[in-house]
Amino acid sequence: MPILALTGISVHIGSLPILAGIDLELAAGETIGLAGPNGSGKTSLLMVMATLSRPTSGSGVVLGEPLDQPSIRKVRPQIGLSAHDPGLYPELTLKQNLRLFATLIGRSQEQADSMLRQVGLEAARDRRADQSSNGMQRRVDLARLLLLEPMLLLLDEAHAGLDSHSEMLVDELVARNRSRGGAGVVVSHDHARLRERTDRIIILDAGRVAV
Amino acid sequence: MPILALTGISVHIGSLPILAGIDLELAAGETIGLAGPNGSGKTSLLMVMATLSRPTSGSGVVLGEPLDQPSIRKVRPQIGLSAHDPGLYPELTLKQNLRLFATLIGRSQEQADSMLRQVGLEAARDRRADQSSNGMQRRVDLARLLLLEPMLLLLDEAHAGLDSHSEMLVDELVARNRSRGGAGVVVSHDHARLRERTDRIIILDAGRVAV
Amino acid sequence: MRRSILPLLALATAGIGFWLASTTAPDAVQGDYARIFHVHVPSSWIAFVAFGITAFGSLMWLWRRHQRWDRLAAGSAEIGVIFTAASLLTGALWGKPVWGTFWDWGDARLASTALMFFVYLGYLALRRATLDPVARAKRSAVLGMVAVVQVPLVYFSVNLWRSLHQTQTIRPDGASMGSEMIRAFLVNLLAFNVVYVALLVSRVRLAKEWERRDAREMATAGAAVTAPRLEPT
Amino acid sequence: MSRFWTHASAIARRDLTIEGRSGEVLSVVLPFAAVAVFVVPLSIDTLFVDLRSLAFPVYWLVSLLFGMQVALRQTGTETINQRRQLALAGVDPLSRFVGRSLAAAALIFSVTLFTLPMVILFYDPEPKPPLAATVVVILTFATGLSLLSTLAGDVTVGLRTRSALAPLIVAPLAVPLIIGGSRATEELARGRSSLTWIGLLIIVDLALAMVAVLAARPMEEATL
Amino acid sequence: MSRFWTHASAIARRDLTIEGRSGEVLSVVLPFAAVAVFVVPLSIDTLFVDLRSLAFPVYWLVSLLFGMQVALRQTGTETINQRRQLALAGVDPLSRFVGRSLAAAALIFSVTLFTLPMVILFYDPEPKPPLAATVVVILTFATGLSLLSTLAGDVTVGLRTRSALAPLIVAPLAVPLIIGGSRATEELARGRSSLTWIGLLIIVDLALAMVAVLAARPMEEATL
Ligand code: HEM
Ligand SMILES: Nc1ncnc2c1ncn2[C@@H]1O[C@H](COP(=O)(O)OP(=O)(O)OP(=O)(O)O)[C@@H](O)[C@H]1O
Ligand SMILES: Nc1ncnc2c1ncn2[C@@H]1O[C@H](COP(=O)(O)OP(=O)(O)OP(=O)(O)O)[C@@H](O)[C@H]1O
Ligand SMILES: [Mg+2]
Ligand SMILES: [Mg+2]
Repeated sequence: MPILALTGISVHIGSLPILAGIDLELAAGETIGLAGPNGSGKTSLLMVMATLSRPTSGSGVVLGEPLDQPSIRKVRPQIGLSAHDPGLYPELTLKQNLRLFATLIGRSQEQADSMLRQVGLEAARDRRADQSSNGMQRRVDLARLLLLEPMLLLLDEAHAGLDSHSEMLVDELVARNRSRGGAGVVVSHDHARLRERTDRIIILDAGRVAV
Repeated sequence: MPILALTGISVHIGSLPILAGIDLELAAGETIGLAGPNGSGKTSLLMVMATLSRPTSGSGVVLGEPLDQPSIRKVRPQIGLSAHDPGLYPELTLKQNLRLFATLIGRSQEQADSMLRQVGLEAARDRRADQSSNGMQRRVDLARLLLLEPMLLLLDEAHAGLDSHSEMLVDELVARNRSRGGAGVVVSHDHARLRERTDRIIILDAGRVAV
Repeated sequence: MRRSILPLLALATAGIGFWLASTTAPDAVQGDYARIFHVHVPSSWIAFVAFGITAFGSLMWLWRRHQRWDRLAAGSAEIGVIFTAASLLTGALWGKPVWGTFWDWGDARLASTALMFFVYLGYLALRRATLDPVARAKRSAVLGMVAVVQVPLVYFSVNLWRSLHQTQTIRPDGASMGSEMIRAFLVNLLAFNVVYVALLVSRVRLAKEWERRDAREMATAGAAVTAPRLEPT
Repeated sequence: MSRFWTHASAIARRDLTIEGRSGEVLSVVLPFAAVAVFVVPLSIDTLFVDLRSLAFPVYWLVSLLFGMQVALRQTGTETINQRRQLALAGVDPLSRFVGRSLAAAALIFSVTLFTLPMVILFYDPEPKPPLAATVVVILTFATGLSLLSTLAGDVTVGLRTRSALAPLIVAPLAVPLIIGGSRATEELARGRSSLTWIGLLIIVDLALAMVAVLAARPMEEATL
Repeated sequence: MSRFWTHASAIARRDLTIEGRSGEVLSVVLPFAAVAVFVVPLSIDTLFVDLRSLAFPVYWLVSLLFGMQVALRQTGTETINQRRQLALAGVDPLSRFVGRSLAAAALIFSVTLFTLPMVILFYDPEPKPPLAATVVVILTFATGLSLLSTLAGDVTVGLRTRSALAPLIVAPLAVPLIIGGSRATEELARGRSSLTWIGLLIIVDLALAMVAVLAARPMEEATL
């Protein structure tokens, strides 16, 4: 059974169609790249896959649950999403942010602290999120996904803002996910990188699959 | 006379040193690359160059005016900055956003509309900024800089989020600036690109110039 | 042609109602002021009906998730606000000659009416603030539900307070009405109901047409973004 | 402890930690509530109106206003991305709601409790209601207001007009709370039983809790 | 038109366009002000306090409250990046301030003007002050409040606790405005001259304008 299967998915916001008739299947262990011009609907499609945005028409199954049923809630803890904005709490320190998340997903505080060390933020752990640089916040976001070990990994331009050392965190995240048998979707404008690191590439254009 | 000269610039936030003793000179027509690990102070340094953040110690001259004098205000209209967040008004449309900026810097409404067309947003001009994708907002930001034609161009990871077609906007912006005799600073984590497109590269590390 | 039957019917009954209301003999005590009765009471009645329908639409939406229920709830709330305003306005205008004041804080019904008015203004403001129709339907259905539970409590608490206090309450209670007046009133009540239904039907139809127009095959959002092409300076 | 309560308490702790760091309630809302208590007499001609008779009305109005401000405070507001991450972490919307309401109730309770001595000091109402019973009234009031405000805050999450829209939704619906609170203290001050009014407050609390249980899930769906 | 006024009017137009799009004042703050006028009598026992005597105090307090809310509304708030871009565009801080105050004054004036008939209708003060003079009082009050709130908003720009901190700064400074306004309408209602109080309001307006002229530049530097 595929981890994710979308058939004829359309999303409208008000009068405006954002996605039109997307068909897509994602098998266990498969990682695909998602590219396309600005405004073509990559982020919007990722939101549908993350079960956070309900399609206007079409049907989908994610991790065995149909998208339009309330039971979809059950699979959410197995979905890992890195969005444009990591959504940290500005007043909390980096450590507090990661520990809160660890508590919610049932990991220990020690695991959280160790992960923060692994992404290279040990010395900055007591800095508030709003006093951390853009790249530092992105690293916390990656630490969160490394802790979570999801079955469906969704990365929206996760490379952006990371320095050359921490870019490998993203690659490692994808590799681990693959070996765990999870599926992955990597959104990026860097075609060369996608070709290298993903199994196949899907190009969106104006809300439709172009390739 | 150099367009920008910094000597012994330090910036502290509270008791935390963010930048420590930065020396830097930028001649007319010169474009430098600024790189370094996350949290090393690239964005903070750019804010000093943009005259928006006042150094705790050290001195600087930007476009002929000393940083610590009130007269620094006069040179601001010649400085173009692309920050992480483009700072558009969410409720205004893309056209209204660019037109407002054009009015403020003394360009005509027609020039604004034409520039919006040139960055490929003609058909999306009546979309609100908060209903536009990340890359679309970044394009408006670049359109703003293309309109402005500054003498000092500061780009903070301006490539991020742009699709392969519109990355050339950044390159073109830098090229035009160079031929106009302006100076440029390009912050990026992509060393290869910096080597190709800038005259020299400065690496920051922990608030100091490493190379 | 069937579309115009309901509005015509509404117009006709309203016309007859108005004619009857203006030609019945003036009230023995209040004179011509009593004629406000024929607008005031039906307006108040429709206000309640309209908000009842909004609550019903909200609950049905939450259960069935069909946009039809959201259109019903929204249309009815808009019309309800108008009739509530009419009730407040005519009540206040009537109060001046009858009670000597526009407003009497001693009556629970007045305060509750005004608060209900505000609750539904808030409801409409929430709708206006939300752009996406589905998100709008969800949010307003939840608020509609909160309102259904809370508005009766508002009435109940205001009433409890005032009745326990035995204030100088002047409750609106009409003098005995003549049969002619009752007949005029019943016609007006009917007219208001028909007008309400006609407005609601056309409002819902309009909303549906808007949505249909929106659903027409049109270029996707992304088509509006093209590759940049800089002109030489 | 079940997963439900682990999550609820983690959320409540999050809100209180953020409050501890930003100090919005402590250093900003509280002093402003004090200012409000102060400004009222300045706009009233005390020759014609007896301040004492205004003590409790002012107290309850200030409590409503600032209680609302506490529950809807900027620093306690979740962004849409934060909510999405919570949903993906598998947090039950109801458990999230419980956590948030608990934190809000604790803060509202402290604000209203803090304002009480100020009003008593400046307005000197006579006779004064008994303390213990008054605290019970304040507690039921704070519970209701926190439930109502958290509901309104959730319905308006992510809207830019939220800071004005949420109070508009809360204020008219809070009327039973205001009436319950002000009548209760008045009866208490006159030495009579205020059970009717405390009963009203409890009924309102229960009704709101019921709505929350029913609405939490659809509401989350609405605001992701 | 000089550059200064081009900028000021562009800024004012920006604020009013955003307001037109978000409808925050029109569809949210106005009804909320109306609710406030309404909730007061429900917390007061009208047997013991004469509502008529409270009409103008309530009016001025509500005007203060919602005027502040208008000036500090979320959608009229500039983010730090927006301010930076304005500064780099060469907008003189004073011209920015003038533009923002003008837009705020227009909105505050409509809120206060809108609240007046509501108070008159529901509280029925007797005798009523003459209309023309009252409008003058409201106008000077709105001007002062918009200057004050724009100042406060600028001082606290970028702080997350802003929404609560700004009122804290405004409220004490607004005391002379409140006193001026409420005394003026009171004297007017009694058929006496209110020139002293209108004079007070004008002096406050001028003082605030002077502060703005002096503070605009240093304030901008402090908040970039
Ligand atoms: C939706 C709520 C309301 C309902 C259902 C309602 C209903 C009625 C009814 C049935 C009457 C006829 C007299 C009677 O048979 O009792 C009446 C009279 C009246 N109503 Fe209302 N009304 C409402 C709201 C208001 C409001 C908000 C006001 C004032 C602003 C108002 C002012 C009056 C006045 C002045 C009378 C005439 C009283 C008299 O003849 O002594 N009513 N109302
Ligand atoms: N307001 C602040 N208070 C305290 N420290 C801050 C503040 N802003 C930034 N810092 C610290 O200053 C350092 C430099 O931040 P800056 O944003 O300049 O880094 P950067 O080089 O741009 O990093 P990135 O590549 O991640 O964008 C970081 O370590 C950050 O934690
Ligand atoms: N809330 C909204 N209302 C209306 N249109 C929207 C909304 N959000 C997004 N859109 C439109 O949907 C389209 C797709 O947006 P999306 O963010 O998915 O693009 P994207 O492919 O991620 O682009 P980018 O590469 O710039 O990030 C865009 O054209 C955008 O204008
Ligand atoms: Mg995107
Ligand atoms: Mg940076």
